[in-house]
Amino acid sequence: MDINVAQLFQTINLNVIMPEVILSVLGMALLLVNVFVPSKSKGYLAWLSLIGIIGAGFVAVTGWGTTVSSFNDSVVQDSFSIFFKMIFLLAAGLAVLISDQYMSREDCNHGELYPIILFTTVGMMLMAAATDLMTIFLGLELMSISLYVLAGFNRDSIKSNEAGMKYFLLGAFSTGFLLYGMALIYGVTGTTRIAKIAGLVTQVGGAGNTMLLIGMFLTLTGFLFKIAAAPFHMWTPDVYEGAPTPMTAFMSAGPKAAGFAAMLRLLLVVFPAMKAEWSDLLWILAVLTMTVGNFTALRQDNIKRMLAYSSIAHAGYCLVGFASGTATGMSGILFYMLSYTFMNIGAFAVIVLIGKKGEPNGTVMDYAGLGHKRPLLALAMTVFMFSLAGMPPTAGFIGKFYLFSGAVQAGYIWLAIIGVLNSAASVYYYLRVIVFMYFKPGEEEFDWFNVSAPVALALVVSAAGSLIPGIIPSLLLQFAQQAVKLI
Amino acid sequence: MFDNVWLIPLFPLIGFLINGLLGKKIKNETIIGSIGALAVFSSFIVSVLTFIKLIGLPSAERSVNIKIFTWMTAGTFNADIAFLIDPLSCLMLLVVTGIGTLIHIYSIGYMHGEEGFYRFFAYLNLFVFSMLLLVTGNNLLLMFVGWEGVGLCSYLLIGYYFHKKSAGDAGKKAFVMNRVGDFGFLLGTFTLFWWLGQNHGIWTIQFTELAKNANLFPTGGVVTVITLCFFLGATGKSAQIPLYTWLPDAMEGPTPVSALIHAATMVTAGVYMIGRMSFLFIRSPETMMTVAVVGACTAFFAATIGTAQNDIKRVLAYSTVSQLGYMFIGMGVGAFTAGIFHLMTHAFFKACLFLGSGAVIHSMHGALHHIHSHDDAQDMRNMGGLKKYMPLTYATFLISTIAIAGVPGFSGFFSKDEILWQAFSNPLHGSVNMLIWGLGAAAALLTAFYMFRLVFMTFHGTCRIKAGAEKHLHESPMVIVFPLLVLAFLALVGGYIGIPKLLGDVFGGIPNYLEHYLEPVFANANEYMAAHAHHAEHSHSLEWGLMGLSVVIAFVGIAIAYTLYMASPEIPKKFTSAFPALHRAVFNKWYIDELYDFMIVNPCKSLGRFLWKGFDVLVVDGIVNGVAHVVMAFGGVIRYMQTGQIYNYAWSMTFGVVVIIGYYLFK
Amino acid sequence: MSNILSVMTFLPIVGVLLLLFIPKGSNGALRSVALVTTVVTFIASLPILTGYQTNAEYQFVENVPWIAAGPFAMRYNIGIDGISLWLVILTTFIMPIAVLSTWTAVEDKVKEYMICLLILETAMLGAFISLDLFLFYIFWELMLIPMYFMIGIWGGKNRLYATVKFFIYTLVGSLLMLVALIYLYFLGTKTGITDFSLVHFFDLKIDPATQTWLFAAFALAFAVKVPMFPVHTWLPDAHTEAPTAGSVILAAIMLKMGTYGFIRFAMPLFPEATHQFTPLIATLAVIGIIYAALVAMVQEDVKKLVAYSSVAHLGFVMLGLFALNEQGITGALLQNLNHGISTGALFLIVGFIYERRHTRLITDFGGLSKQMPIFAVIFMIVTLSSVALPGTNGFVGEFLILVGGFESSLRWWTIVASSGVIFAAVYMLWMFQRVMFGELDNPKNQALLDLNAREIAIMVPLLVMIFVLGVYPNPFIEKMTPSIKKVIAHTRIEPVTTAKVAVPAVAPATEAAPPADHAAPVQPVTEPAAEKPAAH
Amino acid sequence: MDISSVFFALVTVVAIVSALMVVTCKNPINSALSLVLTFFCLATYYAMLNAPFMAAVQIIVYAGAIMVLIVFTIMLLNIRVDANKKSSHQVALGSVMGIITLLLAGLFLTRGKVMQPVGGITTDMINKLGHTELIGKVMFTDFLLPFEVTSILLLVAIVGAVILAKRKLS
Amino acid sequence: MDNLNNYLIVSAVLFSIGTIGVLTRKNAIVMFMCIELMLNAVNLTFVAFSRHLGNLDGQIFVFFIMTVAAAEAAVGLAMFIAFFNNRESIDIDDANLMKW
Repeated sequence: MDINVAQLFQTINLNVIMPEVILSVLGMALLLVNVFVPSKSKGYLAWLSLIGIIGAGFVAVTGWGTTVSSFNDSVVQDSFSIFFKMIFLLAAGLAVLISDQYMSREDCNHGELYPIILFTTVGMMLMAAATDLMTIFLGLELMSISLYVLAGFNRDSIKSNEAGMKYFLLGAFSTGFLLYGMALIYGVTGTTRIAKIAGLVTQVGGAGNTMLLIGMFLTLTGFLFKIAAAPFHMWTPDVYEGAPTPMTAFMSAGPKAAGFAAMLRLLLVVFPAMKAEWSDLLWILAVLTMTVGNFTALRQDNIKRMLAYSSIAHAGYCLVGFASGTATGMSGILFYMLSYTFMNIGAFAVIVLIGKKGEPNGTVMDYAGLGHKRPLLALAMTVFMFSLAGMPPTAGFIGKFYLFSGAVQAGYIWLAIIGVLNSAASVYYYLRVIVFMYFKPGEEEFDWFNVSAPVALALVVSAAGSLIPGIIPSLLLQFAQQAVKLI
Repeated sequence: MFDNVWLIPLFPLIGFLINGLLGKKIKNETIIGSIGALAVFSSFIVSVLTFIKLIGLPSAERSVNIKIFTWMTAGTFNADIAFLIDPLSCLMLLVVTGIGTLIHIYSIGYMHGEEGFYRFFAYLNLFVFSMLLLVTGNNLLLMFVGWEGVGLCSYLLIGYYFHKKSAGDAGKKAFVMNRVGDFGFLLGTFTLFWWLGQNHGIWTIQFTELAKNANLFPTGGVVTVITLCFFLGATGKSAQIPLYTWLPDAMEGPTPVSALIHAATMVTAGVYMIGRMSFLFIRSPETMMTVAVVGACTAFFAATIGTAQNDIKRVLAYSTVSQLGYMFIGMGVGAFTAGIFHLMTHAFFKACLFLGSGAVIHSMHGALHHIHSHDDAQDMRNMGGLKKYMPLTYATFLISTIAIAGVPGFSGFFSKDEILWQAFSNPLHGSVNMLIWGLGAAAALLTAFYMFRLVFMTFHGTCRIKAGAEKHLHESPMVIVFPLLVLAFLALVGGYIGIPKLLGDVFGGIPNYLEHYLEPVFANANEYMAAHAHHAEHSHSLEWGLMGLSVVIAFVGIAIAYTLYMASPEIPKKFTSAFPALHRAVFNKWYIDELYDFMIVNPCKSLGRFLWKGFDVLVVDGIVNGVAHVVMAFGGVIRYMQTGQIYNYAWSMTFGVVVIIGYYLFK
Repeated sequence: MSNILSVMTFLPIVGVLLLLFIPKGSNGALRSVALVTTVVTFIASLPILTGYQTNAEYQFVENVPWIAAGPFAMRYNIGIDGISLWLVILTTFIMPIAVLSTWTAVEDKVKEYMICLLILETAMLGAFISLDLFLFYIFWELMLIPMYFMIGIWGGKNRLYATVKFFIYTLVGSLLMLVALIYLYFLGTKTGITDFSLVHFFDLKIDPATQTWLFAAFALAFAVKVPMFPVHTWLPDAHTEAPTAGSVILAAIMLKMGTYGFIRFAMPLFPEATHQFTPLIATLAVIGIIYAALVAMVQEDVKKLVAYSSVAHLGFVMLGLFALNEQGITGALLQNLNHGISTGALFLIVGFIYERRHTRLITDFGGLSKQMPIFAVIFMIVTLSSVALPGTNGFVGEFLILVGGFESSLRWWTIVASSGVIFAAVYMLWMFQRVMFGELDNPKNQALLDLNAREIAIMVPLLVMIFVLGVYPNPFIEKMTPSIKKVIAHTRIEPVTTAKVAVPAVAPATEAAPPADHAAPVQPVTEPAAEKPAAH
Repeated sequence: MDISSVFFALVTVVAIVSALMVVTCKNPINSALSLVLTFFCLATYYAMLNAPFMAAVQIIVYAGAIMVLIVFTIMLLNIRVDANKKSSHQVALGSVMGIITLLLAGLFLTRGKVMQPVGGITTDMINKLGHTELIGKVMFTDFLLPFEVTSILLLVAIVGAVILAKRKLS
Repeated sequence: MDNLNNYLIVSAVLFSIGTIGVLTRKNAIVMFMCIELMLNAVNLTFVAFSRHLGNLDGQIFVFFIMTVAAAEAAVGLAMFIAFFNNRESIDIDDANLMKW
């Protein structure tokens, strides 16, 4: 039972986790750079991170179309993981771009922010790429712990503290369930490698094996918590509201996608045999999530909180596609998470710009008159809002189209109908922002804020990303299809 | 052969376009008036030529369709812009363009100095155009175009003095009431078109085609439905019960309008239409009886109102309604020729009467204006003794009055007597004939009475106009008097083209020209009647007796009028005070307008208001907004689940886990 | 030019790009560019009219792949036939008028306004020419956005309520249609349909129960847009608050989307359901006619009155469509155009006086004829066209609708609907009388100016069209006829009903054949009466 | 009933009682100390399960490191008792939910079917080769990646703790 | 099997007690300790399974869970300190700025 080192190294293909390695190394380097470069402004760290993120992206893309596993099957590089890695990198890149202006304004411009964002990204990427319960768990925890820090990053802000604390306690609590679930799965199958588990599921009785079934559901709850599905969603509004805005943006896009990535892999690879069971559950949760998210968002004045509820609702839409269990719906999730990253971070970028120190002006009413004073900014916000609302010709529409199509294809007509009705209700609160921006005069003298270059870049990218895939979605959709097909 | 027929409606249309578009620029009244009159006169010339051509044909071929272009065609439905020239339409052409020309000429004088002079002539030309379409259209739809067109012009011309609210109201009333009739017309058209096509595969609305296939129609049944619908149309246009109330109000329009539209031409469209569709009407005994009874009732009813009116034009208006009733009696008893005959003679004498009254009003108005009096120039109580100021007007007016009263030798006598005789003797309605005849005769008595009351109050007796004004009264200019003379002449002699056979035989076999002339038009109807109705033989003596009775009735009416308004003028006042309620009721037109307001207009408005405020806003929109409110309220409630307390959140998570696990454990 | 349709449709977007480069303040330039764009678009649409071959085929077709992913394939598939031809022309015809109509009324944010108008034009044209269901849906939804802004930014006092109501109301309907659309597509994939092109779906045999649901979803979306009673309540609000151009476009073109949707999609795709729903829709249409007329009668606001009159008019159109015979559908399509012209003109007219007096209350007016004779004449003509006086356009359409309705199974409905002609006269003329006739007693009205050259220039084309369509509609009808025949053919229920097939299907196929043959001669009995062949 | 069963029962009683004390003690310090006791019980279980290395790590990491950190924090913040009154409905609802969880857990645990032993790790092997070595081999072959990830995880935790707990510099 | 089940039941009991603690306590640190208790229960499950299956993967998992628990403790306690610095309390009732 000696360890054959040569043999061990044969199992290791670093290329598979090269993007993660790049980001980790970069993160550590930036920690050092931050200490040794005596610059008050931390903007350069943002640019450095961005370069790393783009680099990681390029490295990641090269593996498209292939399926290579490494580390004794504990991690894999396939189109599915690459697609999600792109989403995470995108979210991280955009978050990095909009952070500096916000953090400088809020006086918590600590250079550690960027490494932590990068480590979070590493965690998310591992979640998407992991083929071992343990790797999934560690990826999840790496992501979560970093996010706890990011949520409470503005330590002088009571709201930020509160957000961090709530996120931490509830996150850790949900981890308990997740682990219990994993323990049960392990107990029934005797392994943590999901490929092996998958092979054993029917052998141990499939859905008839209660312990396995419950293990699956408990594991699922852990991910449902991350994607903010009802009734595991309650942390979302508070944390989103309290966390620093760029981090909220990041949190709303990245971890949600990561949660879906892990869930997709778990349910599609490991438990396809129990589709009847999980599909039923997700059906109900989708309805619940959409409804709770949308209906509560209707009554929100605080725009961050409103977007938090809206993000719950969007998780619900994705669950619609998930519940369908069809390739259409699944690819819809991938596409939707990508476009959601664009449009939601875009919207938060606008919030970053509008906000003042301490965010005393976080309500929808504070957007009154924006359409006349900053037409371009308002136009961008309009694009994001319409995209979130799912109006053609935005990416949001195509995404929803595929999600609901999946449901229809699987015969869940009512689910699709509830989905579209929810979507119609959601239009009200997205339109409300537009109403204030364009149809109401601004009350006071308008403060001219500057739009820093990184934020402007983020806005342009987000707007383009919300709009262009709405008009020519074919390519992205095909990528999403391939990604889903390959797992 | 009749290639130039399209010119007939074209001239007035051109006149309308010139006056309507450029009239404001032209400004010169003479030119505008001339254009208007010339347009109609040109039509008249062409009409005469057409008429001559037509009677040159053998009587069997006197029905010519001239297609101009295809108007619309969709599926089985096809309608052309095409004209039908036959004896009936030709007769109407002559009447319309002839009288039209005269009235245009008259209007040049009458409307002198009015604001919007050009507008008046434009409308008048447009009216003539529409009327010509109505009478020459070879299919129901084109007829309907004219039908609505004349209604529009009537609306426009009644509302000519649009700044007067009453004028606007009257115009609207006329249009809406006509629309009610049009509704019937449309339904009739639809049913006719559908039934024939459905059952016999003949999809047509063309008159000649329909007439050709008349024998396919059954007696009664669907034909009753169709014809009653058409008759509803006719009551609207021709002001019969129950849709007659607009006509008296229509007197708000300038007098030439009353003469042309509301006496001579438009209002007779209903009669004309029944004549056109005689082959169909005759096949429904029920409808025929309805037509006759409604006509008789209207004749009598309107006449009663006419006896108590003081406005000179209103008297004439009710008289018109009453006379139209006669025409409908004629149609309803199968005496189509007689009906058309009365239409024609009535056009002559009633146009003359209206124009005469117009001359009087014109004169009165001028006189009152001179002394800055605001007395009503149309109120007969302000008149009296005008004959010495306006002798020519008086003469023509008198001739026409005698004609309408039914004094033998004048045109009205022939036509009216023919109708009454047919009402009495026709084979269609059995014992109801007596009722129809009785009402007709009573109406004749009242007609003679109120018409002579009118003459006596206006032209005879003492002059009651405000002191100082009488010296400004004067005879009208030639441009006004000339049409009067022509029309009076026609009223005098017009009856001789339709001398009843009985009289004609006495005078050496003078034929009934009109009956001969119109024979092909009504051939189908007459054949049918001959075949299906049992003809009772009536002796000549009975006919003579009734004719004599008519004459007696006419003279009795005149005598009563003379007694009451010349010999002992205090009797009417006594009568009024003896039966105040009756007088008030008659004076207020039996409160029919009020009844309509109460029964239809107000409920409609209330219903509309209720539907708007009560239903649309409250219920329909209420549901919509209610859903929104419920959603919002729901959102407002469930947001409080979000307490901000971590243990609640944790509890909710645990709850979720427990429910999920529990569900799958106990499933 | 083979891609003339695309050129026409996206010309306004070119205009938008131009507008973006014009500085904000220069209103004159902005307006001119917008006007020129719309005029050029109109000119670009003329070759379509002249090049149109009178047959039932789709013409000027452009069909290129657009999206292809997963089970779906959407194509950029556009083309026109007799049904959409005139609506396209109507759109390009109305747009310059709409631009001109608010030449002076909109002083604020002209650039944004014109951009909205032009985007709207593209969206509307796109919806009319789409032959791909998905593409249609995109354009259909896209229309909402600029209109939402137009009402919301340049609208009246209560604009927020109106515009949000308009948006969500129409969205709810169309989203359900989206679900139905997807469902339909998946039904199609079972029989080998591989993309959203409309033509594929005509041959789809869908069982009646499914058709019922699909039709209901489609019909709801279209009925909201039409709008039919009882989902009409957004219309009065939207119309009242919208700026003139918005009202004109809304009435003249956007409402047509609803009826267009019915005839293009709902009816031919779901023939059985169409027959099944005919009584219901006809009932709602007739209720709409009478109800809207009664409500219109008592309105105090001219614009609201006109809005309700739209509901009544569109009721006629719906009745005509569901007569399901050539006369009815021809009439309905014609009435579509007529309503576009007449009601568009009415809204322009209301706009004129609103611009002068800043009120639309009927009681604020009276006797305007004296002060504004030209206006009075134009108003009169348009009013008469709206009450369907023969000789004007309104009559031809309405008459054909009623004839068609009478010939079809909807006879009794048609009889009731015919009474609408009375009500129309009542409310329109009463309104006209109160506004234009009577004493000119309000001192504010005594200083009113008559229409200026621009305003007359706007109205003249509409007036011309009122008479052209009224007097010589046949060229218009002729171009539509083949397509209408085709739609009717699609709408016709197959002679062998599914129930009949179901029984022998159990038996061997050889035995099943004779009953099917026997069933054919029985068919005319079940067929609606109107479809009997004409005798001549 | 053999001696191991008695011992198991004894440990179980201690573990559950101390766990209950964690939940019920008013003073956080008492809770913390009870928790330490629970950890010891768990270590005992691990030892009974033939996992001596895990028992050691349990003591060192949990009882040693984590609990010290917690106690340190409690002392640092000088927290004595729950300042606010407990709301009884919270306790009731929480307890009910916890008990239901327990019941359900009992159900699914007893109903489940566990794989028969699949691995080759037997008591003999552990005794022969040593638990630590076995663990080490598996960890550095099959679970090398997770192991590496923990390094980043800990780094983040350190950096995060520093960032969060640092007092404002000004 | 008996043996395994005993351990599993014990761990389930401990897990439930932990859950009850999280749901009933208001002191954030105590809540965190209860979460630790839950994690330990899971650990016990893992080890019991591992032992039963004769497979060390479960114990490796426990090892990582411990690491994560340590990391969480570090971050969590730092968070509590930050919160305490601002609010002078560690009671979660005081974490109620954001709600509804």
